[in-house]
Amino acid sequence: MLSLGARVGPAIAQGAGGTLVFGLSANVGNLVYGPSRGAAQFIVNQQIHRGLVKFDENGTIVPALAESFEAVDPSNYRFTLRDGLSFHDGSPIDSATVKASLEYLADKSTGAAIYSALSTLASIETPDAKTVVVKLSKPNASFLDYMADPNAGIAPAAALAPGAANWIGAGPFKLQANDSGVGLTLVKADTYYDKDSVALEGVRFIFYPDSSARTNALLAGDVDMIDFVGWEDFERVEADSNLVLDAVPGPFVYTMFNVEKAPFDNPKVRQAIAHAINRDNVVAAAFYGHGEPLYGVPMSPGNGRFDPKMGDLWEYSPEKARALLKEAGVDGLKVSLLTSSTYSFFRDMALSMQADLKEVGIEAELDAPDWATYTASKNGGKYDLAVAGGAPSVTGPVYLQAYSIGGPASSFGSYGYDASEIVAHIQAGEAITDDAAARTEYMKAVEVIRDEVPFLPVAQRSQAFAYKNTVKGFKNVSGFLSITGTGYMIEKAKVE
Amino acid sequence: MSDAARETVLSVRDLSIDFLAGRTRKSIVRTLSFDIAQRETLAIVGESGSGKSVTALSLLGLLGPRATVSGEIDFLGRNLLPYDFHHLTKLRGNEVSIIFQEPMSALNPVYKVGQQLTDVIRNHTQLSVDQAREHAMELLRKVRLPTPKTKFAQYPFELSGGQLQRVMIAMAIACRPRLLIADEPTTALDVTVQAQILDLLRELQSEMGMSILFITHDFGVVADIADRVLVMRNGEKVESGTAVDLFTDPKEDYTRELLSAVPSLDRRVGNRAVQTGTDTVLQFRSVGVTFAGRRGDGIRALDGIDLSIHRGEVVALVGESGSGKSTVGNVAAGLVRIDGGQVVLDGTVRQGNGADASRHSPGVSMVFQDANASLNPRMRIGATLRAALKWARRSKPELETSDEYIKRIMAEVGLGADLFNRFPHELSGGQKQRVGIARALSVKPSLVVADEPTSALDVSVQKTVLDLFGKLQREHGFACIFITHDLSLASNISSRVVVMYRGRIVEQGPTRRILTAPSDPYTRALLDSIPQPDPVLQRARRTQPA
Amino acid sequence: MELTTYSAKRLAIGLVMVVCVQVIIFLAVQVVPGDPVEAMMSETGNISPEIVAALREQFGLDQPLPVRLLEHMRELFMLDFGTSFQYSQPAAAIIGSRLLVSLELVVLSAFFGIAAGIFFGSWSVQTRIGNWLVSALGPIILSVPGYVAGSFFVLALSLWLGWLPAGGMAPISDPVEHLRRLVLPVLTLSLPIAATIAKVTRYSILEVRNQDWVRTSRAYGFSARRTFRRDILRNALTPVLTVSALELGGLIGATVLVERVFNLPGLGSLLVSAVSVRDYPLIQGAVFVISAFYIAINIAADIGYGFLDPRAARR
Amino acid sequence: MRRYLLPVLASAFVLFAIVGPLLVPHDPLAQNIVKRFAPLGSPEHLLGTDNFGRDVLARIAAGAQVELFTAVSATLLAMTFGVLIGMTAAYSRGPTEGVLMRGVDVMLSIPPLILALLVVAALGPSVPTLIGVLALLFIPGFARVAYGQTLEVRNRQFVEAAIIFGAPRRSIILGQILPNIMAPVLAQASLTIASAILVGSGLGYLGLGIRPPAPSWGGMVADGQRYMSSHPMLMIVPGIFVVSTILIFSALGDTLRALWDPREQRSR
Repeated sequence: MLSLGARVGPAIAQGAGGTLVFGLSANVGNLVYGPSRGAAQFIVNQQIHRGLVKFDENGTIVPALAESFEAVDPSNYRFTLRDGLSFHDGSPIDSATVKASLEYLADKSTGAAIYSALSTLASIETPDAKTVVVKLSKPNASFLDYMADPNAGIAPAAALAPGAANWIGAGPFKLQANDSGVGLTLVKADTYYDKDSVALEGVRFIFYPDSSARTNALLAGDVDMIDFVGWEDFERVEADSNLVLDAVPGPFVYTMFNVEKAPFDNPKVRQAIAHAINRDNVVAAAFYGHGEPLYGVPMSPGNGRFDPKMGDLWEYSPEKARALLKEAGVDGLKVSLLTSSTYSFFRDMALSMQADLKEVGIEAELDAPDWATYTASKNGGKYDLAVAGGAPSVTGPVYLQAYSIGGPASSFGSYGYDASEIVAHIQAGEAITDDAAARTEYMKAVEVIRDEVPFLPVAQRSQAFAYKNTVKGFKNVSGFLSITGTGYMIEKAKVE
Repeated sequence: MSDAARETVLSVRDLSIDFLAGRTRKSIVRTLSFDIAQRETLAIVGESGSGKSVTALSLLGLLGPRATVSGEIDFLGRNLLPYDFHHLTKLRGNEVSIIFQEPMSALNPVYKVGQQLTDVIRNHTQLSVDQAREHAMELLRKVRLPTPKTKFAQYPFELSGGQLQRVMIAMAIACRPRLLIADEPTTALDVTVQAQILDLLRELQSEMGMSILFITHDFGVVADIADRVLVMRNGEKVESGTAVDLFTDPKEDYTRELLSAVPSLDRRVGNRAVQTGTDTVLQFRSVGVTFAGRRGDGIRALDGIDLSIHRGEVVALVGESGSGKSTVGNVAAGLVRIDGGQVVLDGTVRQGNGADASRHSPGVSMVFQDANASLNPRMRIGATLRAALKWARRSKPELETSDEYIKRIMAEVGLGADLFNRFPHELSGGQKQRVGIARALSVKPSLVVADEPTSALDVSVQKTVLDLFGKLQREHGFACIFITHDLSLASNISSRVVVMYRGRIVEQGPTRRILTAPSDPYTRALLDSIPQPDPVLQRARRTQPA
Repeated sequence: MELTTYSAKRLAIGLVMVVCVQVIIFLAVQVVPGDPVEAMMSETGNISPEIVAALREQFGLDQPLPVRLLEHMRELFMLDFGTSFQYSQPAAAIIGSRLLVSLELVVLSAFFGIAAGIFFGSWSVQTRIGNWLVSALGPIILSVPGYVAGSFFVLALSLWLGWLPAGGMAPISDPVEHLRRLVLPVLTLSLPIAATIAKVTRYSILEVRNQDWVRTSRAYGFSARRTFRRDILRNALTPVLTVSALELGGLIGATVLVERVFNLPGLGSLLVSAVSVRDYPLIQGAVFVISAFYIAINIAADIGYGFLDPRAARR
Repeated sequence: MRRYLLPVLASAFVLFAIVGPLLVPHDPLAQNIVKRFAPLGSPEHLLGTDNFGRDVLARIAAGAQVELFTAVSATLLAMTFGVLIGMTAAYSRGPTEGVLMRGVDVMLSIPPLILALLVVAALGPSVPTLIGVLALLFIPGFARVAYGQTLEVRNRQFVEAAIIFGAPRRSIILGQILPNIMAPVLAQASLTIASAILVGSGLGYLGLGIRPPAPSWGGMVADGQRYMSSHPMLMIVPGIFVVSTILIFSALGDTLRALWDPREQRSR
């Protein structure tokens, strides 16, 4: 239900919440408005910048700069801004500021990450200084999800140019020092609309690109919290009684097919693969056992638009796989399996799949170039089978659309797949306000996915934050939002 | 000269030296005894392997841990054996000094000359740095080093061999030693320089009253400098006596043999038929050669050389190092490119204007100074000879390449057929040079360039190789350019002598005329510098200024 | 004197070589498949082909290759490496901070490696234990790849014994911790250098020891110690210098494995990640720094050679 | 007899690389997730199993084959091209010499890592790619050795003798110079095999080695390192194999040099 937001929670008692020292999984360079630069940058963005709405700890959309919001219908959204909003430098934020930012993000030449959501933008009206009305040319039930995306913060005019630094925002913390390549120091911003509920005096980010170094830093007490705990380190963290491992099922890994050429142009062969992969082995080999096997499409918990049946589409059955292959008339199949040597879980997943495929008589030869060559091959359709990872930035089933539309139109979908049928069902679902009715419509799309297998979800990996038990009030948001939503939790944390 | 009352400086009794080679003990010197009196010069003569240098080094304990030295070494009443290295360190360079054969390698290349001299002085005296430097300058002047001030601040490689030997001598006399050991100090030097160094040593000896132990293989030098002589062979004494006695009346056959092998400057030559054919094999017409210098400037190695070699004639090319004599040979052999003039071989212009043929003439072959270096170490003797024949056959199809032919040629130079399958390193120096000669002959050349073919060999071997070469030359009748620094050698083999100096021909003519009536002052100086194996003659020459 | 002309000439050749390397790498990087925008964006967020095109234009990747090459050379001439795609920051700044880490590693490792090498090399010709150490242990050390040695050190000294931190870099503001974290990487890097230098020093000394001037020195009553220092070691150092330069030149490239093992934010790991997303400005900048370092080391070695061996200086 | 110890060890290693995979009763690629992380000395898996439950001994044996094949092929390639370049440069002199040797210098000043990264990125990790990369890395070394040796040998008198006796260019280069530069070249080759194993396994460690799942020792060390705290043997075992192999081949260099020396050869 696209409901009205209410003012959030009781105010946390003012007091010394300490400074949170955060070991961040990537080196964040300059913030630039619009384009996405990965999970670490999301977390930084969420401290400095703020959009109209945001996610809460349950993944629900709640008001942010907008005091309230209303979906007039799935193509018509009205936001009412809070009083006295301003950026860190004191410059005021009104409806014109919001309009300029959204229009900038709707310009494809800026490379904005949420461009796809705003590509259907029809108009933005600002009847008064506090009201923003966004009109879309097509219904989009997930529009608010996009507005809560870490890349959808409202930015001052100076940041609205490609490549311009974007360090001044409306978020809970402002930049105090940028120690390029080493870390960032943020302090609490008193311009923040909800500053009374922020307990932390500041956040210090230190970059630890290497996973075990990051864990070591936490174990050694150098940092209070780290993101993206390596799967092989889960036990080490758990063994330390002073530490909390906060793991949730997060993004998922899946398999893509090149449906432009034999044998994967045949849905039967794709189904056979769907039955052939031993997901438990993938989880064991690639994620050290820390993940959930997927036998259907991945669902974001707490989103009422999924039907549990969507998670149960194919069972593991080599016999069935062999039978399907026989039915499809393929025998002694030799295919290439594209993966990347840059990430060991990508390679290990492919290795595990290779053994499963061999079991059903398919000889898969690994193609494991570095990341850039991998993406080029993937986007260019230079593969038979490919391993891929997904972290949808919206929670509703609409995400399935991106993973179904084939390349080259979408970099997520199987190369050459025509997803018009699935898209039609999903779009129809998007236009329906009632969750139950929408579920039936989405289910139709999922049934097509079951039979056609445009992409094959394999496993949902555990996504973990880890922190000292002196850190309170933080929670890893479950599901896809672990990547895009958890950053909003830092302002609620405090260090005792 | 020899007063009976003179104090004995060094007395060696029953000196034996063994070397540890792998696990076996090799005896190098056996029960050698000799004395050196004050102001006396004792020369130890012998061929390589006779143990003469080892004897010299043993006196100062310089042989290293593999040598075992026994016997008695008495220096001014102090017995040096067994070595007390603490004591020796005080003795060395102080009371007993030594100079070596190769002054260039005997000095550390990375320190300036003056520095090294100063170091030696300070090592045995209490002088301050400044005083030591002053003393060093004094010494350099004393050994008559030209421009001592400049040389003081130069590195060894910036000085010539003669100059370095003067520095070495300055070092040796720095602490006024009682005994100076001179281990072949002039062997690496040109004759004119050798004469100067010997003069200097004699002068310093009379001034400072030291004794000299002189190690050499050259009987000319012995005759020039020694009061007494000790002849060694295979680590044992052959005979000893005063210089005059030994040269006039040698007691032992070996001594006689050695003396007869020494090529002496034979001014009565002419018994060698001057069978100068009329047709010219090789002609140089104002040939010039420039070598590229390191800094881009050229070094003029040959300048306007005019030279003709006729069929069957042996022409000796004589000069000191750097005179360009070897370059002439290399031009004739086609190894060096000329940049002026013309080279004509067997009627074909090989270099210069009108040259259209290859620089290499099939009619020229060569015998090299260093026989070892001239043989491919990875090829067996037979293969080396066969290869040369095969290459030569490309322009001389009539050449035979059969093993029989090769063995016949080998027999002709006195090599047994058993050497056919040997590698060069398994042959002696003389054998290797015979292989070189065999190779040169085998291709039936019209001209052989022999570049100091015997200078690396011992005198006795030198003589047999030279005799063989002369015999073969007469039999085969090839023309020959015989390059040598040794005028005595030239007088023995050539019919014509060409004297070179700094890239030019200063004088040429029939051997007898050059030796008896040289017209060029340089030729004369060269002739005067050659020490003759005759102490009486040498002494006489010394007293009358050249 | 001539040394200056010589140095100037070497410097000019060095510059030409740096430019050659830049051009080769520029062309090679472009020939290799993979697009920076796709590589960077594909991890997160849905990117449509339109966005990719827009960003390519922003980065100037839509220009034809020759134009970009010229532009790159123009920028390089002004010592500007451009802006990193990945970090939206000047590449020079990123490389600068990483270079410090690598340089620290290289300089410390070279210093300890060379010093230990010369010491053990000299020791080995004088005593039996030293001889055994260098001739038996040396080859073994040389046979252990850095990543094996490093991993083993982490395992033994950090995880089992807990003496030293397993890796990571501490800021220079905490010097004790900073140095503690450098101990293992520097040990890993300097061991093979020490082994190599010890071997070369040993051979060199053995050769020099047989030279005539050493005999001269003894013959003139210099003590064994004085002879060793003045006439053996001093002369033996020339080849040691050459090999040291080679080792030093190879070191900056070799740090990458050690950076990987010990999780150090050095230039090598920067280069690896830059290549994997085709961050061209960073790649070019890092290659520039590494090749210039290599060439500079060689020039310095040549000039140093002139000081050690006067004969070389006059050439 | 001690002189033959190393050749014997090296041959033993080669033998192991050839027949080892036949002797080990396991498929190096066969996964068995249930039996993962079997410890050292398990009855069925002598050296244990890795994170996929693959037999470590079988992987070591298969890896030996790969390491040896790549190292030897790369060395042969590098030797061929390096010697060709070095000898051509030294023999021809003039501008050819300058171009070739400066080219070698430029190659040396390209960071080896970037060379490997780019080639692997372009061609993908595989055995031929690895051989190519390693060969590229080692060509300059051979070129320099061959160049220096040729410069020295071409001025030796036996070469002059060959010129005087009218030897054709080809037989001077192949018959006179080549055999005489072979001793250092062979020593370099043996050292290069050792280095190739070292660098090759290093590339494997960085994931730039051969195409997975084929085992490489470096890759095994890298994988083992991830489980270092819980299963250290996964890293130590392949590490020991890498080290001992490199040790054998680098020491073999001296032996080879000695054997090539005619002074060591008996006359027939």
